[in-house]
Amino acid sequence: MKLEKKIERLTLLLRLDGELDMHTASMVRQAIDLEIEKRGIRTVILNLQDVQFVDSSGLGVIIGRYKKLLPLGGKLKITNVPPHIFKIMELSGLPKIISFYVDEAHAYEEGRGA
Amino acid sequence: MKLEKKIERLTLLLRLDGELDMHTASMVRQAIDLEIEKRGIRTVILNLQDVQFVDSSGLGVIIGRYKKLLPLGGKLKITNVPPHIFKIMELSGLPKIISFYVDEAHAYEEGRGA
Amino acid sequence: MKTNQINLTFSSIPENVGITRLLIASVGAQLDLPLNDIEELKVAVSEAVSNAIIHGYQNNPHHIVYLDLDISNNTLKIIVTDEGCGIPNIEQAMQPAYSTDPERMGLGFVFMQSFMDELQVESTLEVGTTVTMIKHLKQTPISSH
Amino acid sequence: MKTNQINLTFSSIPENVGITRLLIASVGAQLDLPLNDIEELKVAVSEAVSNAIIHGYQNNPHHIVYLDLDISNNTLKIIVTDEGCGIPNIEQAMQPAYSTDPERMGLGFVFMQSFMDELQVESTLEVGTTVTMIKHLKQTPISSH
Ligand SMILES: Nc1ncnc2c1ncn2[C@@H]1O[C@H](COP(=O)(O)OP(=O)(O)O)[C@@H](O)[C@H]1O
Ligand SMILES: Nc1ncnc2c1ncn2[C@@H]1O[C@H](COP(=O)(O)OP(=O)(O)O)[C@@H](O)[C@H]1O
Repeated sequence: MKLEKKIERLTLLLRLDGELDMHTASMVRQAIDLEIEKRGIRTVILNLQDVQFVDSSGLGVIIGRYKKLLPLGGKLKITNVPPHIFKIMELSGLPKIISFYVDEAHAYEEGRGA
Repeated sequence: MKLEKKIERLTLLLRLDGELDMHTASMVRQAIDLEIEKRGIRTVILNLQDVQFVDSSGLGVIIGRYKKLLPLGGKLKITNVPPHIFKIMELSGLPKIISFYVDEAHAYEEGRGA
Repeated sequence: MKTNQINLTFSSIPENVGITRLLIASVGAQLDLPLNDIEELKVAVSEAVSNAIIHGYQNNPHHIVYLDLDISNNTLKIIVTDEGCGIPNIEQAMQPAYSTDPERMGLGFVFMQSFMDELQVESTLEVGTTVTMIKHLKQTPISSH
Repeated sequence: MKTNQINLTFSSIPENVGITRLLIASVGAQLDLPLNDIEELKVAVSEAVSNAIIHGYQNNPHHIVYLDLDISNNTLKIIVTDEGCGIPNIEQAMQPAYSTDPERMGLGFVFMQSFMDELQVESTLEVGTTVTMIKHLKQTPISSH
């Protein structure tokens, strides 16, 4: 799993590349939680374009970050989800609570003007 | 292992795609021997561009076709060898007895004008 | 259809979960399964193996997990075994969204159930857990490759 | 360095040789080995496993081959075992270009020797053959990934 981070004011953009399972999920959790706690990040955008696999451990870390940001008034956004990854996300009910965007620009856009 | 065959007069061009080991070597052997025996093919050109792996079973099938063609006055030519495949071929001494060409055009060229 | 038997035993470390997916994916490819089926098998195996490490062995890396793949009679049987703590109440454990770990989603068994044709869980406290998953394979004409 | 232990046992069918390469390649990736080293490990494993099937079991698909991978003390140990016919004269068998099969090149042991740091062959007629190959790993600083 490779992580590419971009920080712009209180927004963290994280591009994930690889397989999101119990092994890599803990890397992702640590990377995000560090930014939330140390830098006061309040919006996290996850670009999943290069994620080849996700299981319930991977979904768990996504939901977990959502739940962590919620009481802080923050937001988690997901972009560029490959179709076969979206399918398993649907099974978990995740799209009902987390916002999906076609690309990073749309994820940045929403909420900025508001 | 995928095989793509092209026959032009007494020349068989075979493009290999995949891993050349004991399993796939027997497919390649059968494919070539059939053409030699049924159609009287005398020149075999092997394009190895998309071969990702070769071991001694794979080298064995190449040498074996060379030895089969030799007494028939035929020829085996190899084109487009990826560097890491060439390395293991060198260890086996194969390049000392079989002719290598950068591409298919050069393999067709040689011997045609002569 | 060819019969095949593959058994993998491995240290209970997170790095090895990816290896079990590679294994099931290449067995799926051997069986000429559609890509979508292979993706689903990968998830099912990943869930069962992760459970063995996380729950069965409580993330202790010094144990052994067993993955047995058995192909015969147009059936792919996948068995994941740990010699860990066991499950006190299997019926409860298999409920959607039930998890003993607040950080987890309780979807492992849900995914195994959705992606496989049969799922069977046997467990004995302090002895371990065996998850058996079956996928029925379509009868295929003998192919030459 | 992490220790890890992976054992694969599998039916003696040619289709499974590719799976053993996948396995050693992903272990090599776990160990952060350079791509070239991984390619060499794949060849060494492929040779030993092919020999077990072709020579040990004379291509009979109803037997079992054992591949054991052991990573500890900065050493990768690969052990391939068959319970086949055995080798009457190991020294002769290991000679370059020696083969009991006229269709083969007699390069299997040569490649194992070239690509591994240590190679050891034990064999008993009618009992089977065990090939042990060792690769010394460079001491690496503990990395966080
Ligand atoms: N191999 C196992 N050993 C012990 N307990 C297990 C095992 N597998 C599952 N369990 C129990 O069943 C519960 C539900 O499992 P699962 O549906 O996979 O969800 P999750 O892994 O998210 O908790 C787990 O929380 C755990 O308590
Ligand atoms: N596992 C084995 N069981 C029985 N005989 C073996 C085994 N491995 C190797 N041999 C013998 O050793 C010889 C040399 O092996 P090798 O160098 O790999 O060349 P090749 O496989 O091309 O014959 C083989 O021809 C065979 O007679």
